[in-house]
Amino acid sequence: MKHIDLSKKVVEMIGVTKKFGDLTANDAIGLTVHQGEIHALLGENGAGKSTLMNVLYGIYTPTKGQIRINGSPVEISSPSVAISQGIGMVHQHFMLVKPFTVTENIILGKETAGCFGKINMNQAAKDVSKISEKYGLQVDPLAKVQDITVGMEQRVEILKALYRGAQTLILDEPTAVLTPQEIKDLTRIIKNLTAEGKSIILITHKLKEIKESADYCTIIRRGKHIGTVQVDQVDEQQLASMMVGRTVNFKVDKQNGAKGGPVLEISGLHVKDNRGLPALKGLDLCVRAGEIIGVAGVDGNGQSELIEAVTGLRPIESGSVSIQGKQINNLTPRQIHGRRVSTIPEDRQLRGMISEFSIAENMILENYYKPPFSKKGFSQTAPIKENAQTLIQRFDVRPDDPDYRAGALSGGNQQKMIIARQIANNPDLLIAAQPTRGLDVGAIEYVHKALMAQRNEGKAVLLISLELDEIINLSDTIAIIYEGRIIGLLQNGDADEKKIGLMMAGHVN
Amino acid sequence: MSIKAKLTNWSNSAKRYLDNTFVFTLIAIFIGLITGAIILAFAGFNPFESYWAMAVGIFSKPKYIIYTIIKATPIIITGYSVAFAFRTGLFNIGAEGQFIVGGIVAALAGYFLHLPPVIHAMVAFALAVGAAAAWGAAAGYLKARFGVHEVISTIMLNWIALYLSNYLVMSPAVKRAESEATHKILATARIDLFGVWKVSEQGMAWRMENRFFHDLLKPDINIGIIVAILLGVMIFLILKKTTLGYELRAVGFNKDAAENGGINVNRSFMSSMAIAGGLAGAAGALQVLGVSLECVNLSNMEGYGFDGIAVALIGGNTPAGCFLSGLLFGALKYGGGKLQSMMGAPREIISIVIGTILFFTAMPKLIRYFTSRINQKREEK
Amino acid sequence: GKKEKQDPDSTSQSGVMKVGMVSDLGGVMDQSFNESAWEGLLRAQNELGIKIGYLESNNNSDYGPNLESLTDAGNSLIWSIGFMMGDAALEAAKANPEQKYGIVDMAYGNNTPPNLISVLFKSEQASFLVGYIAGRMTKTNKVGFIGGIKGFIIDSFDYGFHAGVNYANADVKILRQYVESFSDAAKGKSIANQMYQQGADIVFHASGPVGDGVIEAAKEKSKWAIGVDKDQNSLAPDNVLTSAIKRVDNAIFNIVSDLQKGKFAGGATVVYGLKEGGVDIAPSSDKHVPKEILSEVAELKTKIIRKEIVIPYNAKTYEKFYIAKQ
Amino acid sequence: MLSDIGFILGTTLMYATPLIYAALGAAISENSGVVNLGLEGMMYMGAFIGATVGYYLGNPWIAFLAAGAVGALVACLHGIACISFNADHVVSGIAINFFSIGFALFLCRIFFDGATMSLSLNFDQKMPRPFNGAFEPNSFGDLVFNQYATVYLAFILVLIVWYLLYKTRIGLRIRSVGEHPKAADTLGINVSRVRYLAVILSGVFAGFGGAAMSIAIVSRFSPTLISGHGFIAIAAMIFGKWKPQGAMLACLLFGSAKGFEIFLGASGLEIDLGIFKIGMSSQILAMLPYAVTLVVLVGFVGKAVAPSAVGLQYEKEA
Ligand SMILES: Nc1ncnc2c1ncn2[C@@H]1O[C@H](COP(=O)(O)OP(=O)(O)OP(=O)(O)O)[C@@H](O)[C@H]1O
Ligand SMILES: Nc1ncnc2c1ncn2[C@@H]1O[C@H](COP(=O)(O)OP(=O)(O)OP(=O)(O)O)[C@@H](O)[C@H]1O
Ligand SMILES: [Mg+2]
Ligand SMILES: [Mg+2]
Repeated sequence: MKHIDLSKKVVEMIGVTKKFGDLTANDAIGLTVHQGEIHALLGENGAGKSTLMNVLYGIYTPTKGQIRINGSPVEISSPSVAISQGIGMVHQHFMLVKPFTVTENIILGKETAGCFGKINMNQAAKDVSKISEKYGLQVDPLAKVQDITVGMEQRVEILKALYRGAQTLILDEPTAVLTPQEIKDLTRIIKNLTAEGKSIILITHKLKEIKESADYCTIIRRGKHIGTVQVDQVDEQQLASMMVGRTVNFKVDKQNGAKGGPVLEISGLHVKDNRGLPALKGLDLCVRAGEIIGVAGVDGNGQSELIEAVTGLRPIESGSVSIQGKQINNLTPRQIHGRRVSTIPEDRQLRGMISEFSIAENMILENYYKPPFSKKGFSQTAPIKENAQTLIQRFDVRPDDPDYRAGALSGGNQQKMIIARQIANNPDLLIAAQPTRGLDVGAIEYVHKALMAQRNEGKAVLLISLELDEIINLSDTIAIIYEGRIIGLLQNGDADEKKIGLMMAGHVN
Repeated sequence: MSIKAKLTNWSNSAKRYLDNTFVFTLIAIFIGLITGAIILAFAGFNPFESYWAMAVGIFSKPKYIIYTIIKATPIIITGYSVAFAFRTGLFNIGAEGQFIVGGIVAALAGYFLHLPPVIHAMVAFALAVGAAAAWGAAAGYLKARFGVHEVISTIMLNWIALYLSNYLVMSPAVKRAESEATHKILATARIDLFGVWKVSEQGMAWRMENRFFHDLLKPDINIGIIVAILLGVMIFLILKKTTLGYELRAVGFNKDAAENGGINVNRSFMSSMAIAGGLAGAAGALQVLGVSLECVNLSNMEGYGFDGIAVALIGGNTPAGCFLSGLLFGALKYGGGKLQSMMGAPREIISIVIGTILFFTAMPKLIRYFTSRINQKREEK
Repeated sequence: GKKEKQDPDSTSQSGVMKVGMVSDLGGVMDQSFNESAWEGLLRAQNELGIKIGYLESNNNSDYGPNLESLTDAGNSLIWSIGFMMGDAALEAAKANPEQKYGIVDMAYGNNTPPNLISVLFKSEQASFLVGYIAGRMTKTNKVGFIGGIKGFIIDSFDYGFHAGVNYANADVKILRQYVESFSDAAKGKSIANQMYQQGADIVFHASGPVGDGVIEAAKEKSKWAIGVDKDQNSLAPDNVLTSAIKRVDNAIFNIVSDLQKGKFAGGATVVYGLKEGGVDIAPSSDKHVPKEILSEVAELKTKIIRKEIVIPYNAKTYEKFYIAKQ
Repeated sequence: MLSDIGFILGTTLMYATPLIYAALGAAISENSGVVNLGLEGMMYMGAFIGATVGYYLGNPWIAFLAAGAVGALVACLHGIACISFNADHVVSGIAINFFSIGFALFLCRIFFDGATMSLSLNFDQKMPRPFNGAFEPNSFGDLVFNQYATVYLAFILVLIVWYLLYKTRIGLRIRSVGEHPKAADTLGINVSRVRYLAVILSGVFAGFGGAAMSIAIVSRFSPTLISGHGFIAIAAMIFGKWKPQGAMLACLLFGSAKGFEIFLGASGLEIDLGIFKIGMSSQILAMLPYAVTLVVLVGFVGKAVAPSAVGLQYEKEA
């Protein structure tokens, strides 16, 4: 807390209310940030954290309330105003133009142009390198954003704010997609920034991170301000219960089930990525019945391609993938479902659901053509609805209305809907890719229990996640993926974060 | 031209459909007519008289209504074609060409085949629909197999269809002497009602005695509109009640998720374009079997497919919507002629009115803005 | 303009005769034969004091309803302009035996109903004359013919022109190409360009608005073009040598005028050739065509009128003509 | 032989020019995220206004600019609908086609005494041909390069648009709002303003394209002068993968296929393959440009990716 200057209130939000139609996303919330402070914002999914920050950044205009910057009231009517007030924001969903280079993304909107409006790209790239060095945020200024890792994307986002001279930096769930090393780097960067007198508002669901880096924490529940605490005076359990209004159980029960025979066997798998470059280079992996294998690794080491190859979405160049001893190389996704493989896809909105469909329609995405949902080519409304009702009950999807549009569900409930559908298929192998990305602790708890239940029922589970805690908590065996190969297997007992972290960076032993 | 974009738009409007879209469309029609009136007035025609002439010209006699329906039938169905493709994530600019293919195949089958009545008509219709479905599926195949955007392929296929049809029409075996058209289809293939009888001596004699029916029989009354209704119901059922419809809609909304769910996306593109093509082909076939009884050497596109786009869009891409907007369209086009013959006003007014209607149906937000302003004013009073 | 405005019920009350026309796809003001027909009606309006009106067609399915609309509007005579309307006009005439109709460019022979008069133009005669002029005036011994879309109407221009060129000078080579369009002016221009490039110095077109492109090419290359249907010299006064014109206006005026006098030759096909003043070369021809050639043309006209020369109008008759000449 | 090649190249340029203008317009608009299916109507209006202003004022350049201006005006309508009032881009574009085609014909009747064709410009009041007389008549150079100024301008504009889109500040902004409007918005870029600029520019180009037809290729407006050019230009733009230079190549391909078609059409309507002869009817030849386009797409052009936000409305605050 040594950098905090309590006399300088850089941001004050007073009684900020934001309504979307009838929904009150923020209800008279107050927030004060001092210079040099790291202020955490904590709350369940949909509590209103992002909304509050979007108000501060001028994306939303508040329905009521006042904002003061450095003591004087300002009306932040647009992001430009926020930028000019020294506020920078890294959004929960990155605001990057994928086909643009890192430099183009950073200078966008603040380009210096010569005659005929020409941008001197070389000069701009040099400027970017300069500030990236200054803050220790390594990026490749000329790389296209679509080709860089998530970690680098994040650094680009932070650089965008710093390039505009941000004094207060809002980070909306910055660690949700990072590896442990990257998280550590980020924490270091954040501390450096506060040492320079900048203030940080940090939104995160990870209590551990709040404990590690934040000075103050404001808790929001259902749009209401619950309280602001000094972080070193509370523990994680207290924070959690303030957030959800009840006590939360972090540990998952792991029974010692009996392991069965191999369900998924992969050997010597070679697969290319979207650009035609090798992504998997001879990957071997075996998942047995009754166990969870957790694949840990830095994003972009072939995880996505692995899932796609196994589920039939990506052609296999060589090697073999077998289910229950039978090869499934290059079968269609439907044939692979037929082999009792279910997948919780990595990007739920892109691959897991059809937003415009109702919950009921989404619940039959793999089975719509089978009886009882279809007879003689006609969809059967009653069984479809019944199926949805059963699953909604069993997996506690809210609201419990089968006709509700899936796109209108909260992220957590969307995920529950997908998990419900996949588990209802009663698979031998369940592939769960990033199953808790962006979910709050309550929802995470739910998902973890569901995965564990599958294992305990004697199913094989392949878990692919960037959340190391999740991998460690759930897996029987941890497989570390690096540059398209599994470079090591660790039994749950002898895996610790440090060891895994090193292997993820390619260090074997 | 992202279809996903279109679909999102569409689903947004679908959400509003029940409460407001119909009302918005009515308001848009109103604004369209007002715009037409202003332009008429500007050009020195009395708008009231003009619209009155149009209304009289459309509604004052039963035969006028029949003419309107006949005019509307093909564009209702090409409207379905475009709407169906839209609903499954594809933009079918190719209804024009598919219409032409359906028409020429119907004309050939109607003349060269020799079959009993009814069966002949059904066979000719089926062949035409099949050929046009294949024509549509070609675009689907090019998209599925080679990633060719259906907007490009269908535009190109339109022109190819036009010249192919002309080639066939003008080939010696097909061309009727002293004309630039195919042989008239045989009586067995015709789907018009009383078509042969009404011009026979007997028929004429009867008509001269029954003046009311004489008048009524002047338009080429045919079963097209009934087929259009059946096709509308069929599309509704396909989309809403069948497994195929589920599949096609799923691909239309989110093809990645559909693929992940095991749906064959490429096959889906082809089925969807085949159905859309078949529909447009059906429109062409009905036109030939029921109205023109021949295909002529075309010097340019006739616009059935392009009108279909407007019909589909005004109709909110639903079958019922297409049916109503197609009728409106038919009435405006037919009435536009009356405007010219009775008032001497140029019939381009009708294009302007249709354009304006379409323009304002695209902007529910603007209409909502106006209506809320009006409501406010009312409350203030 | 307002002057065309019509009151549907006025005929019987005022006793003024009304005549209407339905145009084909080109529209009334197509600067071609639809417009020529309309000019005939305008002349009738001015000189005979009748009322006139028109209806345009957007596609082939408009013909029938349009004819019906004019029938209901109480016209004494309704014109259909162009062979495309052949079926529709016939059907309307049969369905409305009391209503008089006329059609341009279409004949039904013995099947012509008594309330329908059909008018044919011997376009081949005018084409023959312009062909003759082209054959006499070419310096390169190469001329061109550009047709819109092949068909029997354009054939009469095509073969008439061929015959004329050949008659003037059998050594002249004739380039021939079809545009497959009546609208693609750019294509007409390219084809003409190619013909000029290949050495043709005179190109005759029978291709509607595509001809704009042909005449444009003539202007750019300073060559000759020959216009069609109307006197097209005004489009390019220095480059349109002559035009094969079709006096649809005369035919229409004459028949309307007869009708006013109570004469109506229904059930017959009236042929408008050189003799009847139905076709001719454009009056502006004397601007560029030398006097002696014009007098040769005048002689030819007499011969044609006397049937000493019979002009071919399709492949078959052309062959015969060719043989006869040998 | 050489002169045949010259003829085909010359025809290619002539045919491609109006398409290039419109395709450039399509590229700018779509790069900013707005689908513009109204190009056909804008070309129509441009062709009409170009010919009319040219006829009455006698200056081709004023006519050309007026055509651009009227294109911009129509495009403004599209902008108001799509950008300010969240209209569906496709619907608005199709509406604009109906509207402008009707309106152009309507105005034409007013200006030209009831006719739907304008009167011809004087030959010396058309677009100039900068290299007229620089080459022997009918020589290769003459056939290829003796083109109207609009042809050269089209290629210069391709270069300018390429520069604008990929080298300048406003280009970066146009592309950013087409890819990720929200990202641009969070950086203080006025998404609506940039999109208006792009859409209006696309209208200007479409207007130019129309005028390139009515005051250069021919010298008057007629109702069938623009028939499907706008749509072919959109196809060319997609074919060219949303890039101005790609769109230009697609237009040239299309134009050269037309050139070939006409060339083959003159050479006796028969192709002698040694063993047997194929009679090439002119209808079959007329399919050539369209078939070639499809074949090239299938054979040589990979999948193209549209700007991510194309066709999507951007609402600042839901
Ligand atoms: N643009 C919007 N229109 C309508 N409702 C919205 C909008 N943005 C957010 N909401 C609603 O406001 C509430 C608060 O959302 P917000 O995104 O601020 O939550 P959050 O705390 O950031 O959640 P998460 O942890 O999932 O990111 C939610 O119920 C959400 O559905
Ligand atoms: N959103 C926009 N829409 C349209 N044109 C724009 C937009 N932004 C900038 N321009 C054009 O670019 C030129 C430069 O504008 P800008 O406001 O970026 O300059 P600046 O204020 O000097 O730059 P900076 O934002 O880096 O301070 C302006 O003259 C304007 O014409
Ligand atoms: Mg959030
Ligand atoms: Mg600025």
